Amino acid sequence: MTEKDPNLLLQHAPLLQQGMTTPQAMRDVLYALLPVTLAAVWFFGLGAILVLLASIAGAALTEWTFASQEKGGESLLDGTALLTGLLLGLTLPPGLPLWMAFLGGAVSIGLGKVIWGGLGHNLFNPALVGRAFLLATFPIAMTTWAPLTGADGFFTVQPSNLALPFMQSGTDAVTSATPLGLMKFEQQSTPLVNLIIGNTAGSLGETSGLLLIAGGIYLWMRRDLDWRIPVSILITVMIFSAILDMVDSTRFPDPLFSVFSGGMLLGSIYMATDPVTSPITPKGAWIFGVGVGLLVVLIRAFGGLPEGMMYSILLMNAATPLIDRYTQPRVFGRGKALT
Amino acid sequence: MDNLFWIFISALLINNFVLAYFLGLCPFLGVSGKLDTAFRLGLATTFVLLITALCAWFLNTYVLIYAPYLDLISFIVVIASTVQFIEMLIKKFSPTLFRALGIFLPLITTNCAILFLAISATNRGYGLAEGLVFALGAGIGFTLAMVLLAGLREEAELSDVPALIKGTAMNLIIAGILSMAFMGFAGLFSST
Amino acid sequence: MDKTQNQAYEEFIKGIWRENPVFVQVLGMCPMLAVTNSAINAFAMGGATFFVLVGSSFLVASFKNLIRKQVRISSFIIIIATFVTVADYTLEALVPTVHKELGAFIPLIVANCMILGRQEAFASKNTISMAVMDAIGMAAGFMLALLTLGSVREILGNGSLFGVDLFGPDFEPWIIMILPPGGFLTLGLILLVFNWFTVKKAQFIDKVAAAERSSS
Amino acid sequence: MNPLRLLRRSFDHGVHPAHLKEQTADLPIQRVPFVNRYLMPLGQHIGAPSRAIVTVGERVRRGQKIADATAFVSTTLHSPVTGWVRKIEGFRSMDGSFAPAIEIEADPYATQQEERGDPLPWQSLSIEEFIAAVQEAGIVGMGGAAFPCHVKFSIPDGLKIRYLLVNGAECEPYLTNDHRLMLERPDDLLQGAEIVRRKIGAEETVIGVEVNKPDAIEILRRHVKPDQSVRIVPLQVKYPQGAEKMLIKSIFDREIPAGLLPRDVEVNVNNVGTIIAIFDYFERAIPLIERIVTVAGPGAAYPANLIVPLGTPVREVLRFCGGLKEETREVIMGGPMMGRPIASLDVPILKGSSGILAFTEAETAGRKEYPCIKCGRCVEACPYFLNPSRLARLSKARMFDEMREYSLMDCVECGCCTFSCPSNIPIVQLIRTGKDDLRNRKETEQ
Amino acid sequence: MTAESETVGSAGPQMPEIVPESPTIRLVVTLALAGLISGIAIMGIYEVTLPTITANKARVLREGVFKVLPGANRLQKLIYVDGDLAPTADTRKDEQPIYAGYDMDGSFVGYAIPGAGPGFQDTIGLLYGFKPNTRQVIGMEVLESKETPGLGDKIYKDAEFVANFRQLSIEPEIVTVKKGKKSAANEVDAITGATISSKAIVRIINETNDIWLSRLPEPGAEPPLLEVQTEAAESAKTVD
Repeated sequence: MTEKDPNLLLQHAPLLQQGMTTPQAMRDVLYALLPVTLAAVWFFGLGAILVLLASIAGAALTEWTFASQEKGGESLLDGTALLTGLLLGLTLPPGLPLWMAFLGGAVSIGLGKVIWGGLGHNLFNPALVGRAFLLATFPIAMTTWAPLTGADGFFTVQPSNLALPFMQSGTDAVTSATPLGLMKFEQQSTPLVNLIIGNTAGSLGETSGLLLIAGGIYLWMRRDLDWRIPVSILITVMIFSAILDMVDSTRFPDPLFSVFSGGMLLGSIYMATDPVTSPITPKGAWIFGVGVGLLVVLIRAFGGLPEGMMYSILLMNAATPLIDRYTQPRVFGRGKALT
Repeated sequence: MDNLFWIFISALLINNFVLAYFLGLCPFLGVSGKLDTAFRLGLATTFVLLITALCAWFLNTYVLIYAPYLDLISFIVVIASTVQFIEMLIKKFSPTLFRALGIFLPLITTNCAILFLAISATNRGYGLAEGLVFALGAGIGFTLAMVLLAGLREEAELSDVPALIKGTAMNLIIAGILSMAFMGFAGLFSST
Repeated sequence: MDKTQNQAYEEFIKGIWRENPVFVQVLGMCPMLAVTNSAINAFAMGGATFFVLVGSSFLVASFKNLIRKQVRISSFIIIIATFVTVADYTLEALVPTVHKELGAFIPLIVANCMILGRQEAFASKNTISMAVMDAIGMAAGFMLALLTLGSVREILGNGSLFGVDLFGPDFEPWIIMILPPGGFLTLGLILLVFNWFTVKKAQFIDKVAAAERSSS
Repeated sequence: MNPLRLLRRSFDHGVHPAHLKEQTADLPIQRVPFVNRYLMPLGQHIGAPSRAIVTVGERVRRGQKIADATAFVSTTLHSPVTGWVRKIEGFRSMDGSFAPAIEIEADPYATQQEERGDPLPWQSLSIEEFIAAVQEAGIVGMGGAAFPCHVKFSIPDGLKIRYLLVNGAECEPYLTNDHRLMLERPDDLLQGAEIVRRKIGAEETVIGVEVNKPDAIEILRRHVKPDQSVRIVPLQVKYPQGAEKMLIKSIFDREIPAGLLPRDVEVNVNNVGTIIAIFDYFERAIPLIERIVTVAGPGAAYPANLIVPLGTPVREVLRFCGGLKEETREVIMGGPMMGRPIASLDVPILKGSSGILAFTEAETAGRKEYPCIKCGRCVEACPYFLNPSRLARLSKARMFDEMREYSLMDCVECGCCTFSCPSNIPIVQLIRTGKDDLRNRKETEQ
Repeated sequence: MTAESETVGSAGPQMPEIVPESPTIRLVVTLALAGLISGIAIMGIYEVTLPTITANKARVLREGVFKVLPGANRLQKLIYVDGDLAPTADTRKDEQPIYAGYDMDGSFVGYAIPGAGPGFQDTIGLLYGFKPNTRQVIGMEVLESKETPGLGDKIYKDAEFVANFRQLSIEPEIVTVKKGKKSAANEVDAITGATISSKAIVRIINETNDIWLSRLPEPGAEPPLLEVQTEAAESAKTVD
């Protein structure tokens, strides 16, 4: 018994809290992406590490320069800049010049986050802002896909990786086509097994369907992920691909191909679910997912580009404030309450 | 038919008036960023664009073949007076509609989107149907862009946007990112 | 006389910086963004706008007593449209390639609110010489903004300035800069820098004032 | 009715905090000894404060009325001890403000035996007399809100009550006072409910108990007499199951429209403690002079369930049960979710004080606040289907008018949002700021 | 825009409180005067610039036609009326014209046919030369396009791609193949990374062929060059 009164705090209730914190959730996403990252290095060699590091460096440096100084250097510690850099890196082609990856990371954080006021305030997914910027800025470099290096080529670094800043990659690299590119421009399908394992050409982190799904399940189990978004995206894509495939199976791929090819899984599990830029209401999450699914099929099937995941998510990001506004749940006891 | 469809899609998404041609930015930047206002402004603009397409077709077919040099002036005068006239009609017959849309009408007649529509419909040699579809696509695209931008702006109001960038700079950058997202529509339906 | 000159200089200089139509008043955005994918186009647009603005201001100021209040806007528009048509045909005859690039945006000068705004706010209320000075200042400010934007976009987007190659053939152009999003983003960032300057300048003035106060 | 609901017996949304009731659930209720000084604030219920009817120096008996109701929504106070009125003046209350209170010094030689009287002839009372009697007894809602009980029994013409709902959910973690009452006084509870049910003309008594109290459910079921029309309903364990609107939703699947009361859906809700107080008054003629308080929390040396005379200083209650541990940083009166922190241990136990909870560094350490990432956990937690994330952001931007559009005023401050927020944003406080602003503005406009 | 539109808007409500010294008639007169002066000014500049503009356009057209029809250095405009392809000097817009190219001797080289259609970004307008006796496209020139700089714009900047159209059989129809895979006379090597733009060019030519091939007279029966029609008189207005 203390006779002396403790100096009582007056912190408001509730004093209890559930365990999860925001930085922890961000770390979970990093853990979930770890296998995918390792797979990227396995498939594309050392160059993959360089590209990922460059984009992370660009993101972290920008965060440190602009955001951290005002807020006491702490915002770098919440891990979001690291996550943005990694996510961007995973969407880049293996042979991308490192300076472009760095620039992309900087734009992701600069245009995608800092100017909005930092974490939680941005309305577009920062990694995708960075990627959209890169794709619009360097369309050729961003659609030049270095081939798989294979097991014995671990130490390969694409010559194009090492282009001097602001300079073209110069030498004509060996390139290969992504499964989606093959489908769209040459009506060639890729075996589903390869898509699931990931030994196809493509962006660093998008090839291995299996690992992407595994990471998604981990996040779902940790309750870090709004499962409605990936589920609604994938179901929508499957349904519409199936319909198109029935109409003309030479031009339009089958549903499973659609789901496992390109950035579909990476985008729907790790990017569309970015809580900051997706609707907050459960109903909104469904609408968002269906919207992304419809747009991606529209762009892939009828657009000029083989892949549309990034644009679909960005477009639905733009619609998110509207979705949120019109899917506010009915407040308890209001509306049709009197039954 | 295909052609009409493509004209529509092109004006709606690929070459969106606001996001690809920078038309009608003044209302976007100047008029309040409120969603409701943006939507009604969009509807009113669509309406005026349709009237413009009609006027432009009429002028091109019956008047300007004799005096092509008067195109600019005649577009301005005819469109402005037609809209004025319709505004009066609306005011008289549907005060509700007038309250909802009417107040925007005088604002829109001097909008560059209107003039652009008339001029490019002329330059591209559009007929009546093509012109109307063009106007409809452009109008809906304009509304779409305005509504998306207004929603984003309202949301950005709640953000910690740094003081240096708040205001027009921020709005332009939002528009820039949206414009980047709309690049995904490039080539839509052109390969079919 | 000296005073008038000073005033004229004031009217001229304010348009370039303090009341810059683009950076400060945010007017005329449409041509500002649409034609600035190269410095040459920006220059042509700036020139055409200069011509129209100065010409209209001169005319409006000259006839300000004849123009009735009730129809002033219509009269202004007719005057402006006339100058625009003149500029349009002149450009088409003299520099057809530039004219083709600018396309419909030359006629759209009519819809540039800056021009009508100057007539309404200034030319119709001031003497001819003041009106012309004001118009020159504003048009110069507009031109300055156009050139800034056009140069930045051309240098990054094409590696050249006024068509002159700057960085050699290995330069990787930033294509987004000459696409629509690049216009929005560049102008947004330029405005940011402009704001930053304004704030810094204000801070500097405050500091100087404070120093003066403390020293006296 | 949704058939699934029969299985779940719950409302939508809400959160699942750890119960933390193990500390005290098995501890029988003990009586704290009398101390020498008691403080009875005049405004310890919702509504108009009472008016003192005793004078300084006057001797009062335990159970004697010392303050009268001043309005319909107001109630009486009774002396918790035999002794002398020492002061009637402003005392520092829980939140630090001054409020008038009656200080009573206990007579150290008095037995303090409660004067148990004869049962009141409640069967013959008219409804008006019944309501007046409840007000005379000073009975308020004992769950924490302290809303004068007789007001609830005044049913306007045209409305009929079909169900008397006894709230035994006790959804706040740590608290076990209702639980113990149900275990220790099941007959009194059932009889008290029978009195109320008969008087307000309800058809059936429904007692809702969360399933984490299986012994209470069992005992109540066993003690129901054949002539009592009672149904015991087990409820899913979920916070805030005990909020009356949630309880009605869980049991009857009816949503009370915003701005209306339980009576509008033919239900009257009373807390277990309230029913016991009614029983005590009508069967034993004891007005509301003491209540059951749970002392618990990581900072409490010896957690306990106690019968505490009203007005006992918190310090004395704590002293009885071993005091606070060294590491205590904060003391909360009420539950950990909605209770209020107290600034001093000298504040007294009030009619609405269901618990005294002591918390240590671990619970109170200032958590780092992160920006809202719009994860939506608060949206999925809010039992009123509000958008707490947005309300909090609007509040931060001081856009209070926009908050109204998002139904700010429908918030009951249950704390589910703050509980579930991974970014540690004090959402409830931000919402309170908004509410205060709107209320103040309304007042200044008038 | 707000500034002046508000004033435009307020001009309406202000109308009723007409200031006495300017009755409606004077307003109308003022406006009419302004309109008259402006009309005169515009007509003046139009008349002054018209010859230059016309000459510019004609020159552009001539250059285009001669580029897609190697060997040609004279042209005449043909329009299709009443099932017959006939020379015309008319500048009316109702009917899309094509151009016949002739060499120095006045003998027929081929047709230059304008076509347009959707590209990757916006409408692509082009002109291609067609030689009826060999059924071949012998040249192609993009007149108007907004294709992506550095990528889609290779349809006119990439000499290799343009060279595809120097000797391209149109039977059964032109098809695009992946770069380097060209193996038949009717195949075009697509531009890597700009497949859609490359395909758009081919599609526009195919679609234009569908319209025009049936309208062309038998090889050898082409309309002769009418000497009366001077090249300068060729208004290129229709090529816009």
